[in-house]
Amino acid sequence: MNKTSMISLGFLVVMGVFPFFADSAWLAVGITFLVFSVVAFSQDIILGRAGAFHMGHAAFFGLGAYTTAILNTQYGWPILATWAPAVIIPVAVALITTAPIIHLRGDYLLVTTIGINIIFLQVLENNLFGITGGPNGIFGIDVVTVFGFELFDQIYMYYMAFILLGITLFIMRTLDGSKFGRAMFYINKDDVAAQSMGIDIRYYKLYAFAIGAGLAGAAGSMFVVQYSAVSPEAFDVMQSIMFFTIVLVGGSASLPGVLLGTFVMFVLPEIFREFETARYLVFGLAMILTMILRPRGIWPVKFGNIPAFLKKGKK
Amino acid sequence: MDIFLQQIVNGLTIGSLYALVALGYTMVYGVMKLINFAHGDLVALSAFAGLTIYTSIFADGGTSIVAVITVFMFTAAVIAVVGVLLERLAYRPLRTAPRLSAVVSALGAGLVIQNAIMLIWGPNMKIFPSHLFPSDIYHFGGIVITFTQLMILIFSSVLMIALYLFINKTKMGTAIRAVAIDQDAAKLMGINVNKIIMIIFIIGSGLGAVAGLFIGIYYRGITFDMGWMYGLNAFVAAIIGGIGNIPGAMFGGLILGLFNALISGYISSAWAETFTFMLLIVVLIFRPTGILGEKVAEKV
Amino acid sequence: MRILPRVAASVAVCALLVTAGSAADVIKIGVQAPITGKYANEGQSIDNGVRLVIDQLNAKGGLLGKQLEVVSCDDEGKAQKAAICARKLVNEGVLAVIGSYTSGATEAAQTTYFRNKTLQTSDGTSGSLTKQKYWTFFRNSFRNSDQAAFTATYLVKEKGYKNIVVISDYSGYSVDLADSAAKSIKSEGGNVIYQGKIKSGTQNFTAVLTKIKSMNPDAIYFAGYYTDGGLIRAQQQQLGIKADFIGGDANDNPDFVKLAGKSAEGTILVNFPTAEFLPYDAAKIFIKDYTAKYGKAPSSVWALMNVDGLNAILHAAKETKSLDTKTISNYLHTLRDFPGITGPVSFREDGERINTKFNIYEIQANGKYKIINK
Amino acid sequence: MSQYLLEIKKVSKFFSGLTAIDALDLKVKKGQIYGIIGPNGAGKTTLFNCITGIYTPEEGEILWHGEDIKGTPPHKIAELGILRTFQTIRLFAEMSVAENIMSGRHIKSTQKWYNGIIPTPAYYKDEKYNWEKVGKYMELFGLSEYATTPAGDLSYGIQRKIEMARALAAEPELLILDEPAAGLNENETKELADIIRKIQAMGVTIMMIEHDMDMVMSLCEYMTVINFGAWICEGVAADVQSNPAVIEAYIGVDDEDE
Repeated sequence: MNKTSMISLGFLVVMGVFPFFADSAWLAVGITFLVFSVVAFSQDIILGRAGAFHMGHAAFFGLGAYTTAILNTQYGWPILATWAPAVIIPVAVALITTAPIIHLRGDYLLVTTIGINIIFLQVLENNLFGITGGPNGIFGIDVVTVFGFELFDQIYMYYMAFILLGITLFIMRTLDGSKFGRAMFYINKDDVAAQSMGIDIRYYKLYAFAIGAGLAGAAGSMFVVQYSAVSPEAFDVMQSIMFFTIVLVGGSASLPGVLLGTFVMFVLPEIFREFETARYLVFGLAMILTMILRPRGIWPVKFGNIPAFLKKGKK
Repeated sequence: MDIFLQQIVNGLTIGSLYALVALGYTMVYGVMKLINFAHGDLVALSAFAGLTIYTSIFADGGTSIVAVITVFMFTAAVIAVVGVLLERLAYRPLRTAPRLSAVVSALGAGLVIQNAIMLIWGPNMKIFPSHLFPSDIYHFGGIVITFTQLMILIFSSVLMIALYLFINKTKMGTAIRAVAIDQDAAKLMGINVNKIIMIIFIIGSGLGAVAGLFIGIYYRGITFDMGWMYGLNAFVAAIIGGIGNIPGAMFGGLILGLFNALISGYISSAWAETFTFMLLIVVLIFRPTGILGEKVAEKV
Repeated sequence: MRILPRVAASVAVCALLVTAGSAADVIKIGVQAPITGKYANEGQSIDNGVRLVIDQLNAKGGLLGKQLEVVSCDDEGKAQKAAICARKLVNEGVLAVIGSYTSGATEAAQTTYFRNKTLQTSDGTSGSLTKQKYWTFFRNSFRNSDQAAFTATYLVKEKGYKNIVVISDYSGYSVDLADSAAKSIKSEGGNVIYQGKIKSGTQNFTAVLTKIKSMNPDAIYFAGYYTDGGLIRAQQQQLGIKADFIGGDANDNPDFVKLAGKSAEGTILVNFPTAEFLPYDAAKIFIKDYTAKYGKAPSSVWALMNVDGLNAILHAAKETKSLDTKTISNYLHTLRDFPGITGPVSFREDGERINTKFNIYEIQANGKYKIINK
Repeated sequence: MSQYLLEIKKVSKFFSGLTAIDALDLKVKKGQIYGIIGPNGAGKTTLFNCITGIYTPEEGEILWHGEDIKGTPPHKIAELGILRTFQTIRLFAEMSVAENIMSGRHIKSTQKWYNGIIPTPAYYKDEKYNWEKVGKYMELFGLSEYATTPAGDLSYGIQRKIEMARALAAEPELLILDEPAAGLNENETKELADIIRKIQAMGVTIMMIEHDMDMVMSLCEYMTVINFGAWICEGVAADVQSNPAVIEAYIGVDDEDE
């Protein structure tokens, strides 16, 4: 059992028993935390692992949300049936939209991914094909129904989000222990060396975008059921910036770091509601300070994720 | 035809504002390779600060050339100081850190400025007095141009030409260009890099302040979060022109302003941003470093 | 791994503290309003208004022997934030929610309130708000279609405009009002030569206005909010477009005049009677108390509408001696001519307020309104 | 089928008007240690970059087993069996030594596209097999004790070894070394020469750029001298050393330098 699995397991245990101690308000905070952790991890695959400066992640998150919302309200699909398309469509869109720009370096990629996000928003606001509900979004989304039984209570929502996080952590673990995850790191650390070792940069960056978009889409689908409503501004660039920041403040590619980042950015504000107005001011200051004091994030990643039989000699 | 020319005038006006803001981005990027995400918010701050300076100095609501010049000078000075502080506190400690750390710090600084504006001036829209500039309107054939528009066009052209001359014809300008090309080498040649970066921030913030005031005077309604929109457009303009390149930023700003006006006028204003980013992507596919940007080969 | 038990323990303690804190015996009233953001003016007025009413009621001994508490949630006028607010307020266990200001934010929250049997009253004017016929929802203002019909009659019959341009932004309210207006204008025999949308907050509307200039319209009807309306009016004048400017109800805000500057003169606004024109005693007293407490008058009539909605709900609870939302709702559906600040309050079976009147104002050179309807 | 492993035919590469490589010819036989020498700026590294696909030459052919590979992207070149090291060491500095060497196993891994998400028995087997290979290469280069150490924390000499181990882990047919002895002390250089011979003994063909003439002359069986991107002469060590053109090329440059 490696460190990633250990931290994930510990975290899953804590989150698994959380509902037994929480009232409905705290349960809602818990759901938010679970859903946004999944999005943060998916952003981390692209930004923290593959090293692609991606600042448009809210688009993929929103695409999943809207897929579920549209299929449910316009075409009468049950929520469960929308889960597969809510993953597949963001993956497809991510591949199509990033393929022409994936070769762009650093800041150029960053700006064009902001562009993807903004174009997505305009599509929603302009009600393209008349199915997105324009700026108001879509209301009255069903709850999940299993065998005719409506899972309306929040506790079901919580455990569905919990299972999604479990799946996400499992995927991250698999990825970290595969040539795919390693290839992303190699590209991130030195792309010239990586390609000289036979790594197809384009393929693995797109691979990262595909997994990231798929997971974000799944989280979006959860998000929309939780609030039974969805509208464009939940997926604006500010949201993408938040996801981007979570990863870097917490620590790129660091599991506990990303969880910590999510907690600081999404859960603390829920708890300290009195600071509502000054909240972003405090955030901004915290972002600057964190970067100055810990440029690699609060809990930076430690490499050396190798099988035990290779570890010998000094540290 | 008149309608087309009118759209060109509209586009050039907003384009010059973009260009002024874009210069701030491009100068900082050229020297520090950092997207100064807080720059747009500085522009917003300047509009608010300018309004407060105006109302506190000229409480009677009178207007004169003296009043306008005073407001511009004062505001530009204040914003330049804020810009320098920004660099000192949020960017300088990160000059050797990973690049993304500085990006996050810049995003954080933007949030701080934006929300400081909200806390100081409140979340509601603030409104510039309408009499700051004369409300004269000039007719050229079928084209209409207001005094404010004319001032924006003239003033920003003068500033841009002055900046161009400063960068290319003075010793200080040469030093700036040297630092942009190679900081270490410039240091070895005895150039004080910190001082150059400070000057960059003074000029960039000052130009942003002028743009912010013009936005306030021209559109009158200012909101604490408006900086983001101008910032993003200006930044895209800088990239289209070739980031790090001063004529590129001017050119990019004007191109983007015109492009926006024509798209809004002839296709749909609802899709303006979509077209903006499509333009950006197309430019980057064919010219990966922007229209006037130089090709950079990486040493392997 | 040693930190885990500690984390679990602290989570548990936090949870217990929170549960303990929320058990007190008070009636909670929710406010869902844009307290920050573009419509902060209006949102704060609604929040202030509700708090004033509740404070006054608490001073008189509360409702059914219990004290009341106001829980506010800022939806920033955004639908998604509204949905989150709805969840929060429901979790707080509120009896009723006042708000929100915009139709979009109201509609986004509606379903959640309905599913959780929480009453809601809003000044939103979109037709779609009462389409679902949720028994929990009460509109305290009027429908867009009513205003649109009134406006169309004025434009076509009274002023005799031939060619009319209709502009809206992308919000639900605005699109609904613009569509209704265009329909009514056509049915009155008028001619809508162009119906366009602007992006709210863009500031620069010259592109679309230049396009309109080439069409030579008699009148421009703007169905959006004052923050854009004032600028459109100003830029229309700058471009030398001669047409008259008629603004829908959401343009009725003091900032409209400030934004438009000198161009404001001659602008025509259609709205429900604004606060200072309300002839009722209840209105005068309320505005006096409000001004005394907050140092300024409510920013518009919308806050007053919402206060009327709140008062109707409180009245119903008192009359029925019940805190059961279904009972209160049944009572409200048959409520007739409850004396409100904005006039008599009566609700239809679908939660629609009935019998509202409109005024037409022309803005004078000094920025003051002049009623010009008959 | 060509009798040569790698053939460079009339290859030219220009950078905005400047000629970096000028109609260069050279032929590498299987099993050789082949040296490329020439003064600084002669275009040696550019040649390597052309072979490994980082640059595409404007003219000429690069034949690998008789087939033109000009314009093939770098990662495909690696798959063909041509691996390289860099003049300025390019390791994944923050990652452990073992992970660095594992990157060499990338092209040998048999994992399917879905194995990044879903583990299968074949995936676990493949992982285990490749890590064991990494273990072997670490042993071969005496790096086992640094398995978990970040590569960037180690000394220059060790980093050179890691870079070679990484390239060798990909089981190349042709190993291209760009100044492998640069920055090494005398002992380390000697050790390096031994390693290179060991690699040759494993059946790997080697091409190297090197300024350490003793090392080149003792190791390389055949060599080509280039200057200003153009062919000067070629042959075995003794021939090259006595060639007047070579001496002139080096002395000419010395003048400019000093």
